[in-house]
Amino acid sequence: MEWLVKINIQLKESILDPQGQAVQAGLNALGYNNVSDLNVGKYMELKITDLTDKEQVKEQVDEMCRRLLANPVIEDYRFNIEEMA
Amino acid sequence: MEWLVKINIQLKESILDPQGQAVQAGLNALGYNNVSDLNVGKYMELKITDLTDKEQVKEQVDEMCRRLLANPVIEDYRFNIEEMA
Amino acid sequence: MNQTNKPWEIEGLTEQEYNMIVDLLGREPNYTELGMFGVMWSEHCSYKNSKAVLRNFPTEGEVVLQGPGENAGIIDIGDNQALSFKIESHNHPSAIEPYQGAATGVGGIIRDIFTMGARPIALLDSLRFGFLDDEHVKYLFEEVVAGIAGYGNSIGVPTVGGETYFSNSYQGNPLVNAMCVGVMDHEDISTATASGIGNPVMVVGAATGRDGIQGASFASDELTDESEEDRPAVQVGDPFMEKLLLEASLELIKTGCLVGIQDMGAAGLISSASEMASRGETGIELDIDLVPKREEGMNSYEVLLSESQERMLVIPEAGKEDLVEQIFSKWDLNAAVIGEVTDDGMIRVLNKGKKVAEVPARILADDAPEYKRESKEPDYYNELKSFDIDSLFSIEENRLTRKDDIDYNNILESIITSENIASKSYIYEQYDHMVQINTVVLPGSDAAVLRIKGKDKGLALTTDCNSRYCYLDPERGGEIAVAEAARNITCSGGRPLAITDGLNFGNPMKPEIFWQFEKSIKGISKACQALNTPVTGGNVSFYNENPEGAVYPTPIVGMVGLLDKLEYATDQFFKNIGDLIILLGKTESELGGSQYLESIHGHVKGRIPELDLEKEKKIQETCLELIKAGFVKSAHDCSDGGLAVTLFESSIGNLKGADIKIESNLKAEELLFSETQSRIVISLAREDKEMVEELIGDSIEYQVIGEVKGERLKINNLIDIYIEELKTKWEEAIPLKLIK
Amino acid sequence: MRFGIVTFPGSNCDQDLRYVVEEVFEIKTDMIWHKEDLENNYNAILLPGGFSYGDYLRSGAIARFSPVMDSVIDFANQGGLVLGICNGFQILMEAGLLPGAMKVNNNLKFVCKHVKLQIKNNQTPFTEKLERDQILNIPVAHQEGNFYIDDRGLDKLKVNDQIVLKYLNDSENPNGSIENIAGICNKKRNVFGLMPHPERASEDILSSSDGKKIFESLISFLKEGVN
Ligand SMILES: Nc1ncnc2c1ncn2[C@@H]1O[C@H](COP(=O)(O)OP(=O)(O)O)[C@@H](O)[C@H]1O
Ligand SMILES: [Mg+2]
Repeated sequence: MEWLVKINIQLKESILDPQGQAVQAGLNALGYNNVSDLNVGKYMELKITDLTDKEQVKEQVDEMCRRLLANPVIEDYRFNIEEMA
Repeated sequence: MEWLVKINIQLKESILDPQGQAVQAGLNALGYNNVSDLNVGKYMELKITDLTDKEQVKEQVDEMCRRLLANPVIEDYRFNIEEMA
Repeated sequence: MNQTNKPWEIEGLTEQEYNMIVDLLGREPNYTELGMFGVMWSEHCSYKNSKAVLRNFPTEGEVVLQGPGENAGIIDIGDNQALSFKIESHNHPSAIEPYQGAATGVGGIIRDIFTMGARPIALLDSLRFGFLDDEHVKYLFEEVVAGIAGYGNSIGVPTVGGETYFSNSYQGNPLVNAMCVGVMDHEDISTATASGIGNPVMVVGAATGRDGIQGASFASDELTDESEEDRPAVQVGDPFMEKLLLEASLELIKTGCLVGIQDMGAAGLISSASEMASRGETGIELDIDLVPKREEGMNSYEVLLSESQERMLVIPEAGKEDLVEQIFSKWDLNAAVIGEVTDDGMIRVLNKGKKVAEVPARILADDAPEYKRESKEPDYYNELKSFDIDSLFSIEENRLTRKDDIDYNNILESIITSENIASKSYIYEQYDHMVQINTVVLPGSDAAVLRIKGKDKGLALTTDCNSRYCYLDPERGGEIAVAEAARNITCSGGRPLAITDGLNFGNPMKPEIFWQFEKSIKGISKACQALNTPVTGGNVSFYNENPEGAVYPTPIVGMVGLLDKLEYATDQFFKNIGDLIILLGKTESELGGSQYLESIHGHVKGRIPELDLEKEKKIQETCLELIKAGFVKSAHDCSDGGLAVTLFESSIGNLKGADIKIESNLKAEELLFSETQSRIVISLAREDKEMVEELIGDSIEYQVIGEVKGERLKINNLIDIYIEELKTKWEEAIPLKLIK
Repeated sequence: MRFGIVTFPGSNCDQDLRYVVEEVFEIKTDMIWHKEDLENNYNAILLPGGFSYGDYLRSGAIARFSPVMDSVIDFANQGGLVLGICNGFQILMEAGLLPGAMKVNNNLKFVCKHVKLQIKNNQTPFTEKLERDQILNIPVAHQEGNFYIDDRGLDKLKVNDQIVLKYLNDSENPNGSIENIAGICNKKRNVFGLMPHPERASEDILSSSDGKKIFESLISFLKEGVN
């Protein structure tokens, strides 16, 4: 079975996001003054094969996030798993 | 009304994604050999106020993506708008 | 999109060229073959419109080991060491996707250098943009700089110098030229030649994707509004991959097992293969199936023309395939045999066992037609030249206002906060300019100076071109570009050795543009001849136009010089209070084409400064003599903005002011801002004055003009500024313009 | 005495470090490829600056899993001296040998320039030849040097005197790091990471030679340790 995994990684809420600030300032400067609370994070898509059980996929993705994809000191992650056709 | 906007920005399909390649190789080296087709993109969340009509929000977000947030030459974007409580 | 049933038009060829191809082949080319001709006979690869003129360059000299014709020139720097260097443009890609365009430009020129067997030790970048008042220009500017930084910093080659100018003529068509310099031992000099029948042909590095197909033909066309639409798939650079490729390639070259090596740049595999075969008078047979691909379903045309970055074509001796694979796999890189060297002179391409193309390599690589385009002096030339500058300030008025009304401090401030003169630290602080720990004179002075580890010598590197001058008078503008580059090298303690040139012009089919091109080359040649700095290579970029017209003619001169001893390294900054300041050369009434005219009166007009190459040479020789004798504490070339700006720039480094008194009959504006050539401002210890004067003798004109003093810069009764305050304004001028 | 310098794919200051350690301080070095283990008995392990794995994902994140890192971690846990410069510092944090993490510089740009630094702890093997509060002029070159640690972590750093190096003041701080922190050590003081590049300021012909004292400290500590 093939699984499509979508992962979002973002700075923890309590941590100031310089990139988010810069992008928001850019938008405001362009006249979009009704925009606020902008955060920038990472988004990844990947395929996982060889597993039949969604729980297993979930476990693997969680482990990959903890070990490599996110830095727990500053980042939170969440993900979503879909079975592919 | 307040709107929560979530935007995903990714490299167009035929465009080289060196970061995705490196991350995938990293995962493979950690033993996750069942991972493939990894892409890295950006994810943004922002709040929009002052608009009552979802269509208007949509238009504004689309314009912001085209003008600043995404680089239409190499990136595709998609977004999602939710009304906030 | 072009609708045409003439297949050559899609490939950017003319009907006449198509007929030539049919004649040369003795048959009609098929689809794939025509694509091969399309890129190989494009201006970018074939130089069909420029070759004849480029032949005028002096390309020989005692230091030249490799002149034009290879991936980069090579000169001898003694101790069995050689220097490889070249400049390359990436203008059109940068206009479309500025970050990646600039980044891949850097990647490309670095490959050209390590292809020669040299380790890249420095980058320089020469940039041109519209003025920073425009949002899109700001975007281009920020992204181009970030792209150069992103690539150069990551791969670990310091960007030690360059230049950045702004003018309306570059609006929408920025110029992004990058120069790379590498060092090697003589025995490591490699060539891009295919020889040895039966030797394997291997592609190493990145897999091939559909990137930038037809980029070379794209570079050979004007930018239009549709360019963003019909651009080829943009190339994305991977500096990490290139760092691995660089290390692996140099390791491979050291083994001595290579017959030939060539990077894949514009026009990709087909260009590298046909050029290597043509140089070796051999053929190459390639199998498309064997090329590692990033995407599925690529046809032969796409594989041959792809401009995927970070790839090289290497030809080892037969039997050494394993060694190549071993070295590359250590660096986690691909190496695949894709064909072999043959004796029939043909580029033969197989796909799935079928022959899809077969064309003599020589015809592809060398037999493109050569055109001598029509050339015509443009109408603006005499008109602008005869502009009467004195009409801007009648003598009478001037005499009255000289003391009270005109505030020269304000004028100086306007000039030094104009984009062109303002500090470029915003740019070079984004570049790692110290990695490799060789940078002895950092960016911000006339030329960068690098040590050569293990030797008591150094290199001085610079790029120069005043395109306002080249617009107003391309021939003398070309001469001045070379003279100024040499002056920068000299002021830093180096002996000018040789140049590479980046020739950026508009559409060569327009006679007025071709005239600019011819004249510039004539000027560069003349100055190179006189200063004994041969041309070892370079790059031509035509079609730099936008709907408003062509860019200013911009022939960038990249020069390298040698410091015979590292202790000669000199920067432009005043050192000690009480030191004397001497002006070598003499200021004349030459405000034509000056920064003053542009910043204060909004004119790009007038007769540009004279240049007497004999005098120039003497001034430079004298300056270098003085440096070698150990008398010179600072030396600064007097150019853009004139004497006042030069003195300001010498003051800011260590926040040391100067008290200047000059006797002169010139108008105040001329004294302060005239851009007379062949002038250098030096400072020296007071007690050395006599010995310095003796050494200078009567070889050149010079004048003691003041002393290093205090925290203010004072010039006659005209200028009196507090250095630190103006330095801040000068440093903040560009960042302030970028704030949205 | 022998130092080991690790080369990761994408390291680009490894040869600079080697040059300084060998030519300026005349200490023997081995270049250790990241796929190898530490074989010799090194007196110190140095992790160089650069862009390991292109700095893709996060700087240091992928390099932290290079095969060599297991033995580097062992070496450190046994009290071996480990110095991480710039990217090396980032790798040490990713590997958990030093606390905290790096965010992108506040202005989002790469910055390369000399900055003024101040020594805050001279009781470490890497700073013992320096005075407390001594000011040094050493270049930085990075895009992700904006040191972050949560309040509890910061308190611990302070309590244990692990803040070794700070940017002199806010205007010298090139990246926005918390409390102007430029370099920290672990609790045992045998692992030190810093963003500035002392190897770029260790020779008189370069613009500053203030970085020398860091290497001199390390070497003298090792010599005295041996005695
Ligand atoms: N302006 C020039 N002056 C002198 N030589 C030039 C100039 N432009 C190109 N050449 C030479 O022509 C050859 C082909 O150049 P080019 O096509 O830029 O190489 P590449 O294939 O690496 O892009 C090179 O040897 C180059 O040095
Ligand atoms: Mg080339």
